[in-house]
Amino acid sequence: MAVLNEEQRLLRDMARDWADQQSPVSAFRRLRDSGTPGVDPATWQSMANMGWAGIVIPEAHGGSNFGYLGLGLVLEESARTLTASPLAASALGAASALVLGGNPEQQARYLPGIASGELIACLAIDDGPRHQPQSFSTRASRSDDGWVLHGSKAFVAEGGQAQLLVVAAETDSGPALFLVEVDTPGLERAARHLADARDHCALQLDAVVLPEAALLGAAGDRKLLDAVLDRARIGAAAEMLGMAVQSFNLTLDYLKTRVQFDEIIARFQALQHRMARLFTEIELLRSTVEEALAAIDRDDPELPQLASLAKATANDTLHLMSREMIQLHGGIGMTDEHDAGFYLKRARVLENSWGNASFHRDRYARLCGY
Amino acid sequence: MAVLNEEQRLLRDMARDWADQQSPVSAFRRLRDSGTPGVDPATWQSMANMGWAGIVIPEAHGGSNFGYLGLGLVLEESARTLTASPLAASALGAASALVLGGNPEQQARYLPGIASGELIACLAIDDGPRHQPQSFSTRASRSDDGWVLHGSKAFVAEGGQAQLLVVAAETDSGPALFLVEVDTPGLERAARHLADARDHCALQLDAVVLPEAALLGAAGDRKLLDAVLDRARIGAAAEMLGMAVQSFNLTLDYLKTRVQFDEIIARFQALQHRMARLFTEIELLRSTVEEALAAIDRDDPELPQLASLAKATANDTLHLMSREMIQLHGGIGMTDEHDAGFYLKRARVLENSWGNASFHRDRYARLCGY
Amino acid sequence: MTAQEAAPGGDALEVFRRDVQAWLQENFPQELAGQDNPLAAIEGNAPASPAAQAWKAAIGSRGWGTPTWPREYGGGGLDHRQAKILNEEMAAVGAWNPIGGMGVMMLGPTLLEFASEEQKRRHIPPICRSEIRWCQGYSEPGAGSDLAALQTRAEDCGDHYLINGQKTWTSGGQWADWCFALVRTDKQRKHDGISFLLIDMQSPGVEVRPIQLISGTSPFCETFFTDVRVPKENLVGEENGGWTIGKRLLQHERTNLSGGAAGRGGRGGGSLAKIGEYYLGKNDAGQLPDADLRTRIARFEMRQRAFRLTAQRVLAEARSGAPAAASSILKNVGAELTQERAELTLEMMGLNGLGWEGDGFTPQELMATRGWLWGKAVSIYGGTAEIQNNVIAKRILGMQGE
Amino acid sequence: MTAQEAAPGGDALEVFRRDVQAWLQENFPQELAGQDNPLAAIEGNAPASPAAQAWKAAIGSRGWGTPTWPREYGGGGLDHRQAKILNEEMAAVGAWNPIGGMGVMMLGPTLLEFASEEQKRRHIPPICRSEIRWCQGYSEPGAGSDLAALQTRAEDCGDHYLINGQKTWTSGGQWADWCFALVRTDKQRKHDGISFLLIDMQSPGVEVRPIQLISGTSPFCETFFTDVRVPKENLVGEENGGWTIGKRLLQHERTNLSGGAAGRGGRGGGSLAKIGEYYLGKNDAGQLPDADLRTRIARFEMRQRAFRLTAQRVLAEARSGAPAAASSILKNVGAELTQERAELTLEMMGLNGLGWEGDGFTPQELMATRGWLWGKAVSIYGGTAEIQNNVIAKRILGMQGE
Repeated sequence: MAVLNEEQRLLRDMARDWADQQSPVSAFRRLRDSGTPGVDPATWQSMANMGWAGIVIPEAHGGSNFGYLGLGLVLEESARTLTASPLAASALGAASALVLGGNPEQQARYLPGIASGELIACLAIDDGPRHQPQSFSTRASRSDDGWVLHGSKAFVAEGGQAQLLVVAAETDSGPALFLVEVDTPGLERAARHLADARDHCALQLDAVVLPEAALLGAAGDRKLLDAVLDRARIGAAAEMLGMAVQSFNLTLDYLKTRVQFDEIIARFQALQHRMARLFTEIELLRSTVEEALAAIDRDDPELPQLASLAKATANDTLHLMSREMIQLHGGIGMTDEHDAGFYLKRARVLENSWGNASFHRDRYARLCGY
Repeated sequence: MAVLNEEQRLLRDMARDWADQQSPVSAFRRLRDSGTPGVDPATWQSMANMGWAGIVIPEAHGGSNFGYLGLGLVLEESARTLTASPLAASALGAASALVLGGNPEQQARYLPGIASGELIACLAIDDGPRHQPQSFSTRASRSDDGWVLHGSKAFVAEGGQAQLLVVAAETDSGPALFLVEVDTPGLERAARHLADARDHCALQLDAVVLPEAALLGAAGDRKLLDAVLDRARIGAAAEMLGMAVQSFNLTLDYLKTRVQFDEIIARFQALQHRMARLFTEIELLRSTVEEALAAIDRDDPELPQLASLAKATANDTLHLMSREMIQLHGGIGMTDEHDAGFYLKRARVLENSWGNASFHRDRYARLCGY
Repeated sequence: MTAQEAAPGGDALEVFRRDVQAWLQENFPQELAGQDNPLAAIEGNAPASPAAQAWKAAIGSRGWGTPTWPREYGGGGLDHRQAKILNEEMAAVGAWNPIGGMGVMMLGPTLLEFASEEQKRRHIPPICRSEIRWCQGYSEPGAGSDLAALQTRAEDCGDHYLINGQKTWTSGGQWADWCFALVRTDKQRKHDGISFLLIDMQSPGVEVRPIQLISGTSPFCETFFTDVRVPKENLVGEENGGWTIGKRLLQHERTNLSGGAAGRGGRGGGSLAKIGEYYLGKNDAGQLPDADLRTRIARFEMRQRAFRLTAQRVLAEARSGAPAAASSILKNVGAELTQERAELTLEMMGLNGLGWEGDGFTPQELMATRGWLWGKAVSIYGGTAEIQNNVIAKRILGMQGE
Repeated sequence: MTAQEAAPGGDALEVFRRDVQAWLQENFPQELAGQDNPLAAIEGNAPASPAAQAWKAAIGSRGWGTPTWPREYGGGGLDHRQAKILNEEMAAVGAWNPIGGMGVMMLGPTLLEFASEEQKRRHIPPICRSEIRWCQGYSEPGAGSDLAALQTRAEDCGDHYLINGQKTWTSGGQWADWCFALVRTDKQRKHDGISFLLIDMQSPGVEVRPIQLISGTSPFCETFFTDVRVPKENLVGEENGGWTIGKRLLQHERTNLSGGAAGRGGRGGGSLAKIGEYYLGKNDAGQLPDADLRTRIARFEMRQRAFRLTAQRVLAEARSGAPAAASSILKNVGAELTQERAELTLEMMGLNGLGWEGDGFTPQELMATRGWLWGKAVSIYGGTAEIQNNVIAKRILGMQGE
């Protein structure tokens, strides 16, 4: 069970201040209005300067090896204000794939860049609009001195700004992860505009020829795939926790100022009890997220269950919270000039990433043997 | 869609007055305290005198052929005050089996007694504690001039007072229903005391020899079985509607009199909104029950869906209502001297009879082809 | 039964049916069959084709767009059975009723009940022909659920009022010719200081700004009134007596909204299970492979059916004179179903159901996203879900206390 | 960290552990190993075996039944790390703590904080040895959630109070030797007219009637006080100052209740999935054949895990000085889980899970019925779920207004 130590608390407070001051929601709004979804190099530079891109990367490769609980705190705080950055994709997702599955050459080649923020990398796993990692239609076949990939990927988060992709494909011996630089011949990217106005893209892989050195770990190593995915799931849950907290706080503030029937509506008991319930749900969510993050750091054999617990809880909680945020704001929350819609839209994108609640409940039950 | 005609409304009002005056909950309490669960011949005689035992039985056999919607109204009203009677078992369940599946001889032999209330009959379908009509472990084998039954039945409602049982058994050609008089050799009954303090019993069938004339309809006629079961399900839903209505009304009355914090607690908005929701659910339930009853009368091909809709809705609604009844009454509702516990206990017995909500949701989806 | 006996008997109805058939044959342009666009109310005015214009003119001049309204004010003068036949015959040839909007749904019935003879003769016939578009000037930034807190001021200037203030959520304000508005004519009293005014949107001093919603562009506006002159002949009912009129109009709105939800549920764009089959396939047992989702779809579809049965029951009971359950129930359950359906659809589509624009999405997927977001409003407008629950608790259940 | 450094170091703890082991070897009767009965609190006093009596006497005289209470009042005087070691070693040999009840959970901590030195010396040591059983005289028929509305009157008669009134839900009243009660010493003031009294249940004028619950016989009673004389030395704190003391005691109760739920969840009688497997079997995929039920079991078990993690986090944060989330949250979620678990169990057992008595049911099934019904109380006693939500909204979220 996770209790923050002094350093972790300092990191969280720093991230919180940074998000409030350097990356408030108004920054995301400007980005959205600018028409270049999801990319603000200056913000990412600022985050990288704080060392956040290297939190889970060994010191030998330029990181701080501070652990996933630490990175989770930063993800939570930066997502709280809807910071549009590749932190989850690059510093958590792709970095995890390299740390867990990379050989010394691969790590030495890519990790320092990821740690410094100069190299943006991301995961390209799902072939379709739903999370289905049991098998991939993207195929990798052996060639003379390496591999040839055919297929496509849908909705690669931060794929438009990435220079390195960690691509999942099916081989004869099972699933495998490949390091694919974006300028590799045969690879095409196309932007996909989702409701959250972030950077997503589709990939087309048309006879993409890769050297043997592009393979991460061994072909058919489902454990590696699962380990990487569980980290991505927990990272998304941490982001969702931050969003739920902020949605709750904005709603609470509104209820405390909005007057109807000559009364501050925070005094209406029906609303009080709904807020009490939401607060309770968010407290439960926090426990599952922090526990799952700590479980990565202590290499807990129950990590898969805890990852599914955190992601399913995050989905249910943020789903409810984002609906209640709109409803409790009334008309004003329906307008684009209010931030509520941003949280709602981003919530659903994360809910549908890395497995929805059904997926994770089913997985949890299977892992528990029923 | 069901709209009551004048005669149906008169019948309902009569049943309502009768229940309030002749069969209030205090009558059930006396019965419970008497230690002979579920049997009060005088009450049943009074109901039979009103003609309620013959509502769905043709006039030729002594009934009024008034239809299932009419019977449903009486079931609702009599269950509203927890009347302990074999109305659902005999006048709905067993009578339906004979009306739908009986040949002229069988009908002439049994229906007049059921219609007059002198003969109490009931259904004995499930072998175990859960509703599983897909197959039966009770077996019926052909003998020289009839059938031999082996097996057991669990929780036959009103089985202790019945003289005639409609027993489901598996034959070589599929399920079948048999008319078994309770004094048939090889049949043993044992009382089962459930929390609702009603009449339930278990049957043991040990080489019960029956003549050919004991078979209802044809062996393997699953449609007959389903049609009988759907009537029992809808009847249970009608009873549950009555219980939900009364639970709601008792709770509403309590909230309007209970004072805490110098305020009638009906004025607390959180309670108002919960009651508004419960009221809404009960209105929806009423629509599904009346529609399902009317669907029997008009021989609607969608009856199976509508039966599952009514029973699942009844289960969900009464489950919620019975929980809220206790919670909103606070401590007093936990005491045996208050009636709330009676409703809670009876609710769960009916929820677990003729298929729970999961069963009926699954069935509904299958009937709709998904 | 008495109402039926007073109306034309069975034979007369058959004659009427044949008249309708003949009239439709003559007046409904066959090329329009089935081309109704249910989203027109949200998406605003697409330019109508000549055929559509002709159809609108034909039905409008016959009064059959408002079939049960009195003939003297341009309505059809039909009874309910005739109106039903008209609906049936229109449906049979793929025709629909192009006469609608706030004038028909809300203002017309209200004017019929409260307006002066002169006001009826002036304002109702153009509504029956859909010549004049109306918008609703009710809500203000500080007066949402607490509508009676409205502050837009109408100052008595002898033969006219001078209007100053701001309205919001004026639906269709950017396209409207006229606005029916609640304004404050007495600052000292809350409910009893409100009047019901008809305002020409062309008047100097009226400014309209469309509101951008989370779902994109919208038919809603903010409307600003700066020293707008409104002749006193445009006051409906008594001065300071507008609250009663305004509330009655809201009842028409609520009935239409809940009926609308029932209708949407009815036509509903196919079953959710079909969408699920398309995106998830089926397993060997012929079921959706996601058992959790399958259960929730069944829950939804069963609840939707219970809702529709309730809507029908309420309608039938209202007709037969039995006590009707309240429209508040239908409003809330209808809103919940609309939103739940959208959430389930989106869940099945996965990230494809969150497409905003551009390549990679089917038109259905892009519409799913916008519809999902737009649908969040249905539990807010026309009285929030919370207000409906207050109404149920206080008016139906008597939980007010005292 | 500072607390740890002030306490005995690692070596001293190892010495302590060996002492505990030796002491248990000598004092815990091996035949009792694992025979703890968690339902004793509900079912009342079964006659204790000689071995159980010996074990209770031994641990009581050592003070280890109340390990962290001061030695001078009969406690163990241990720090938290030592208490943890004691727990571990007791668990290792199947021993448990027989010193409990309301005296330990609620009254003792309250007396330690508020009572006079004389009261502490008189009342705490018997609690540590479980010699005196206490019951709680708080609720009254008209004072449930609104506890401060209590009317039981304590009239000042010089050297004693004269008590008249009725208490309800006095848990264990029929077995109790003493009662700690809130009584009214000033009719004019609500909260400030309440005093905290210790009442000998043997006093003339005390009458106890057990309450029959929906689950059958119960440990709860109605207690009637008729001209009961209570010496003034039994007043804890100031006259009219009892509300503060009474509320603090309720905090101990709430902490114990939520901890209890976490504990119950923890030991919990095996997973729901196992019960499901027993009653429903498994399908070819090794899953429960009822997919809807399986989903709800997964939901339940995941929520239970989230709850346990939260209980641990709250405890750890409280220890490390970080802000702790409120006990109200744990109380509500714990109650919800207790009830949901019972409902799911019952659903899986079908009608077997509703057995009341007699043949045809396993003991587990009969216990499931009673436990299910009894469990309906956990969201009512110790502050209803509604009261906890009020507390969360007002104290934590600051939604009181003004």
